[in-house]
Amino acid sequence: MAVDFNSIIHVGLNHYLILSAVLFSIGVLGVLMRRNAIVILMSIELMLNAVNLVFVAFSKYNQNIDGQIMVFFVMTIAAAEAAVGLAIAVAIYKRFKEVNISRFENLKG
Amino acid sequence: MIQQLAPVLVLIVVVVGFVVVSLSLTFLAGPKRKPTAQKQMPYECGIPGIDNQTTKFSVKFYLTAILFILFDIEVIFLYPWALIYTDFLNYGPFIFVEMMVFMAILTFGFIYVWKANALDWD
Amino acid sequence: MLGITPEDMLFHTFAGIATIGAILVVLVRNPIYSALFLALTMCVLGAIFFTLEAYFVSVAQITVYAGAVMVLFVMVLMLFDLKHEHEDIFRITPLNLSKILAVAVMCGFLVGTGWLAVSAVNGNPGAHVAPQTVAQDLEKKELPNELPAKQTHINPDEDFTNAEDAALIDEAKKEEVVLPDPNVVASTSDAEFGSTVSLSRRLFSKYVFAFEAVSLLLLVAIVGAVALAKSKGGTHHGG
Amino acid sequence: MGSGLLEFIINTLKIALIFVGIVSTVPLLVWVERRGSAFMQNRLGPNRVGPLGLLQLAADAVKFIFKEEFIPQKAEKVLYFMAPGLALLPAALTFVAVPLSTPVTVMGHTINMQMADINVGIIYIFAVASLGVYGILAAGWSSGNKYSLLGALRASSQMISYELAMGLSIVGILMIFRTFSLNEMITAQTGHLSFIWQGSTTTVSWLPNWGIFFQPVAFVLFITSGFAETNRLPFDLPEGEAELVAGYHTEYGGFKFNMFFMGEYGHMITSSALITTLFFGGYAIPFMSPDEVLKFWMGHAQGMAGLISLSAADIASILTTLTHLVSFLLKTGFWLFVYIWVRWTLPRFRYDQLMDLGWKTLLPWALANLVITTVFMFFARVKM
Repeated sequence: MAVDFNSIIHVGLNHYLILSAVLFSIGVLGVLMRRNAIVILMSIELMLNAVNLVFVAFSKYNQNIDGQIMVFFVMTIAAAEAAVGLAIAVAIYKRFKEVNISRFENLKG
Repeated sequence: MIQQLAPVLVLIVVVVGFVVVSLSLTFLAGPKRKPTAQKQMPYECGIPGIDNQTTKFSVKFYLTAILFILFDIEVIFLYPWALIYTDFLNYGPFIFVEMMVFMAILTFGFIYVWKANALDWD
Repeated sequence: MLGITPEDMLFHTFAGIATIGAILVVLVRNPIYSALFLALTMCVLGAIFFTLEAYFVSVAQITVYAGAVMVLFVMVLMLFDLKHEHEDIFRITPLNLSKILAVAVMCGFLVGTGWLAVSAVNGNPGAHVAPQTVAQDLEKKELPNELPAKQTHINPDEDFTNAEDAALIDEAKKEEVVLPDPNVVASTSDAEFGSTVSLSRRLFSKYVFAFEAVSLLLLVAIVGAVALAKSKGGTHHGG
Repeated sequence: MGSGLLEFIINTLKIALIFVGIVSTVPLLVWVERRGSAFMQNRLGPNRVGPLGLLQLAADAVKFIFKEEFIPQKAEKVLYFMAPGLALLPAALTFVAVPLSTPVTVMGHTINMQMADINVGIIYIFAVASLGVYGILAAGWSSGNKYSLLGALRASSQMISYELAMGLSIVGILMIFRTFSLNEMITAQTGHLSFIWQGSTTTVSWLPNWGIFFQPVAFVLFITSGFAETNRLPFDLPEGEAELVAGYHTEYGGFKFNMFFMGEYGHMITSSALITTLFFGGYAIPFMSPDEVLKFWMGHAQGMAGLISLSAADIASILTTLTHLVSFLLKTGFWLFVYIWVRWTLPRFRYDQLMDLGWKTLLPWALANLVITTVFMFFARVKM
């Protein structure tokens, strides 16, 4: 089918969905590939940001403000998760001098 | 929307241009000297550094940052509330009670942090 | 022919920077550089929110994410000082390849569902959706996500003035205190879409329970973080 | 498209002009600081180069250019060079939303004397100011010196603690003005002090309608955390202690060091501009609204219309803009002088005193001020 540049250039709802899908996939890739616990937490933050983008994009294209309010609650959860997650990571680092998750198997009970 | 964002982007370009030009200017104009060993050492008033770069870190720095995040969320919820507070007072005390409960719970958290002397700097 | 409006140019540059930043977050070896790239990505997402006319959300995103959460990440990474820890991430092993393949398939699904969702909304597959058309289409077509009949009579911008409250306002009007017209917001910035006032009207009337739950969540996080920080793992065992 | 382009060019010129204005006021501030502190300690201060030492600044700038480019051996090359830019960028970006004066209409074009009238003005400034921490952290970590890392961590944890108190202190102001945009705040602060008390408007004729009379406690909190945000004395401990030598910018020299100071002075200019806009009526002349000033100049403009080719209306609007610009610069200049004056009078805090002040005094005071304002407005129905 002929590629009409018009729909690629003019920004519509599709563009925001594709951008957030790409960001979400990069976040998932980060979680799967990286060994460092802190970078895994960062990739989760990236995935949550991609979700925020979808919320705001649909909030604009449906002219309904609820999407933007959802972004606040996602932000709160992400911030609380990052805060407690990093506190745990620091406690582990101090105890085992190690942040590489592959060596966490020896966390005996 | 575009009138508000365009000046910010133009200013970013101007500032980055200014930084790059001034750094490259010093790079070109400055005298080129062979870096001697003494100069390269981290500056410690002349006494050679003892242990390597890792410092014995204290808990307090990142605990302050964590508490900052959690109280920053409270500030972000306070901003929109402040805008509509006086207007919605006419519909009764609901908007007042709502925020007082929110503030009470978080002030309780702050008092807990204070009493658990997480804020005392050793 | 290709009448590119400034808004489109803006979006394409921001999207490019955000994607490259996100890729570098995963690819860069030194975690501190990946944290700085993530902060850059979050600032650019804040700018994208600004182009989506979500003004307060974009500023909140920059303050909370880029200004607080990422500062904590950078500070913790600096405290760790992981000079020695250099993992080579992308060794070409069957496990890594299968992971990348799985993520690629997932991304394809996401983009596909997005495409179908948008085209379902306005009837022709793959059609480009301009902002206004979706809103008008919703009115025209009886779509499943149409609000149930009972709810539609509440105008989204006047949550306080549904039927039960109308009596209260009429009665209040009898007193000498002149009530401001609920639609006309006192400050000059009227309650058009995306302005902070319309956002906070809805936040503090319809989502009150979630708002109070947020304070409990924050309280739990505060107590948890303080307890973890004072855990025996601390360097000075004075506790 | 033509007028759009012309508009764009005019705006870009305005932005470049305002940025050059900031970059040139920084050396002026340095000069005022060195001579002001000299007079406070009854010594002379720089007066060799040029009249009253004014050219001393140009001499310093040129000297910085010709300094040797020096990179410490253990430094992270890339971040070491990016850190000054990271410190300067947020400082410059915060000035975008500050309204300098009333819009001027010349030959049909209206140019508003503000880089961008952002409708979420005040929290945009706080958002960008909170990004200033990255410059400090990057500088401290990338210069490879463990004392500069410690200095950077101390400076950044001090900045974020006081950012909290600053954010909370302005909520009272937002409740009263019910807007984020700084222009609307200024228009709300014109004329005589008047507020609605239990439905009836009472005006105090001998006081201007400034924000400080509505929120005095918020003013005290805002100015204290303003000092701490810019790492100025008495809060400049990260650079001041003996073993930290110069804190996070120990390993920097030449123009890179100068850029950190530009960032600090940029934050200083922005926070004094904020103090005038939030609490002292911004560019508005006390007791007179901008339209009255325009009418005043309209009267006088008839005489001058003959001399210059512009029409009377243009002259009047130019003169009003100039008067408001002068009033804005006077007020901000006064608060900049207060910054410098306090630096040379108050001793430096110890680090735990400093953090205790931030968390255990300013924050409870900000919360208490907020609750009291809320309860007060709940009962008194006080409105602007």
